[in-house]
Amino acid sequence: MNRKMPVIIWGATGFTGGELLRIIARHPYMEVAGAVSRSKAGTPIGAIHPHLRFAYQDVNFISPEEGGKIDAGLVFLALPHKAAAETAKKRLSTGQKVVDLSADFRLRDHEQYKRWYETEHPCPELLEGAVYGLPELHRQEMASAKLISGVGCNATSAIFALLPLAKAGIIENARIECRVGSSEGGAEAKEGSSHSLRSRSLRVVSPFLHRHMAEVIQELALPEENISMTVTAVELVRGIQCIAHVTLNRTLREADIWKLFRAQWSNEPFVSVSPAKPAHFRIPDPRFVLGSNRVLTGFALAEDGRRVIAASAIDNLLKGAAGSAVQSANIMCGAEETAGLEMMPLYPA
Amino acid sequence: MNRKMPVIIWGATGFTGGELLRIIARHPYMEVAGAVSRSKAGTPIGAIHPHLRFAYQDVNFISPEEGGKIDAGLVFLALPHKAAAETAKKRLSTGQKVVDLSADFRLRDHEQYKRWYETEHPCPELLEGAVYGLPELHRQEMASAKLISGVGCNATSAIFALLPLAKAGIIENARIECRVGSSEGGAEAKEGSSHSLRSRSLRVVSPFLHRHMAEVIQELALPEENISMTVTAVELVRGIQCIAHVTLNRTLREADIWKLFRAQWSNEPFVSVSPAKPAHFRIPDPRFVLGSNRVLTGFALAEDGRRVIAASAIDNLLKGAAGSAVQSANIMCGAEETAGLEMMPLYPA
Amino acid sequence: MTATCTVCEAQVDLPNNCCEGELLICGDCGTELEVIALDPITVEEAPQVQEDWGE
Repeated sequence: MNRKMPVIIWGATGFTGGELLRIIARHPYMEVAGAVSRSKAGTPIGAIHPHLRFAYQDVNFISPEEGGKIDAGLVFLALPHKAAAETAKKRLSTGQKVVDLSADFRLRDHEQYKRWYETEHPCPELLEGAVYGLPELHRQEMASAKLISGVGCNATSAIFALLPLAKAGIIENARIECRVGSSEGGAEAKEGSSHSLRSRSLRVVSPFLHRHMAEVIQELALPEENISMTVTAVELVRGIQCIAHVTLNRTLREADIWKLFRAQWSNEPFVSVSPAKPAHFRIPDPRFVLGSNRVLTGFALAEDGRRVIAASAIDNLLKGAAGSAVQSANIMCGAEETAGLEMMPLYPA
Repeated sequence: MNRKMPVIIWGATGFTGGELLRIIARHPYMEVAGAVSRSKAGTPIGAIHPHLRFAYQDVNFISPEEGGKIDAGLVFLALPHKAAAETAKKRLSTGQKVVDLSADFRLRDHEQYKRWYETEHPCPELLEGAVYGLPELHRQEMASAKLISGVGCNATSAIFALLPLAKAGIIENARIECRVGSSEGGAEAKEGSSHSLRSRSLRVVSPFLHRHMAEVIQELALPEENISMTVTAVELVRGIQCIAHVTLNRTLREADIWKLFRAQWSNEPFVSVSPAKPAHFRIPDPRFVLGSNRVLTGFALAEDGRRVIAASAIDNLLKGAAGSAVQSANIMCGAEETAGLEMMPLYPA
Repeated sequence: MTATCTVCEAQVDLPNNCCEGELLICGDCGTELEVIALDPITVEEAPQVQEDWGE
């Protein structure tokens, strides 16, 4: 791969679109051949993403029509649900590979899509060939895929917290708690997202159900009645801390769980298991992965050997969205998985 | 440069030490051969810098005695004032090149050092050969230097705000204001730095005088009586916004000042001049350079053609400390100046 | 020579001239271990002064 591969980003004005522009500006094998935005066509990228002005000097957003004409083997879709599926269908029909950051191709069962996203899936026939966008779970299928889905950021954090225990079939039930930053809400101004109303809040946005649960149920094969997902908006812009209050279906020793975590994560390029000591670092804090594609995961076992806190920390715009998307695209295009994704966490910040 | 050059960091437990470890972990030509800390020798680096644990697995801090024995051509000193000078003297005597992040070699005149830092300079004979650590001002001398000083973070922001106007000799006076983050205070717990007391504060820590002024006076050749430096601690961890309220000694048009800014900065790899429009981006905000070695600078001219706001925004731990140190080291070792320093700004964050 | 970490049962390498009372850090779980005996090799979790980062 000497010349860089041209890629196009559809929906490049949002936070995940901006994050894709940011990553690809420093990617060794990819370069942005077009940043599509219906509403902002003709506007300089730096006017919407001021931190990127220097890296996209004299580059404007382009219209979907212009975007459709550019010869690029890979497209990233950072579009709202439903619009993404329709665009994906067109792009695939022209032979382009697609990484879609929306929810449209995450759920294999279009009935579940209808239930959680309250709308008919526009092209259920594409679901069969789509691969769920988490490389740590599906890197083999990704290598030959044409369509890779996005990942829900809350779902991603829950999967990284629970996977070793779920795979061992030892979860009786789990009360999953995600503490999240404001950037999850996206760039558009919404009523509750004004700084005065959002800052310093501890806003429980979903007591039991969150649509990202559907991905946790699907990917971890956990029965829905055994889990719940509570999401609390906290004083963060980026970052998710997932704390799952798990009850095991048997009694285990701490070392048994360490073995499960080690076996699952020791060879993963982006995942680290938090140390047991010092104790205040045991349950992962997203501060320590801010700005990186890294995942911290860890656990604590109660004296009774049955109650566990299984936890994870990610940057929701990176590992929870654009980072996993580029990681998946690397695999799909035969590049090494970590290409362009080795930024170091920024701390303190 | 195929094999990476071993470097040693003295004082590696503080925020700037951690930032050096963080940058060099991804530097194409340098690698850390030793992280020296008298107090934490034998402790894993990840126990002090949790965000770096994955990058320095099984690596501990070493004692000054061990550090002194390692064969490395370059050392970074992130030590308190005075201790830095003594260590620099020893290191230089063994033939090592030194980039010292402390204030000990910033001021050419040891009388000024005594005035602002209230202590005798331990080795004034070294001041002659030291180069002030801002590449944008001294890259030629750096190429052949053996000892390069650090830069005061507030001084750096003021220099980037004022340089074009100072060089043109058109500053009558300047009331320099720096709005700063908490990480300037360093890692040690101090009374005023506990979160409850520091968060949400607008704490004017120095109404008129700040010791970083000495560098501004020296590097911009501005008479002391014509400037003042007010530092306000604001709700930031990283970041400095410098706003200099300048009165010109003549009347100018906006275009005249654009020419000065363009001439000064257009070929600098890390500096961008903020656009005039949209207006809310005209005066630089450190949010747009967070986590990068970049500088944003800009200005606004009042109707009267004499009053100017000249401004800049930097990340105090990067361009204001460790970033400029690595940039200077790149030049001193004959590598390209931007090596290992092209991280993209993290926004929103 | 290796010892088994008492917390996570990872194998911890002992430095060759290791002596009783020596402190080791388990690379996997970060626990500080104290060498109690060399024959057979036994280690225990070393009492660690817990910095107070609590609220």
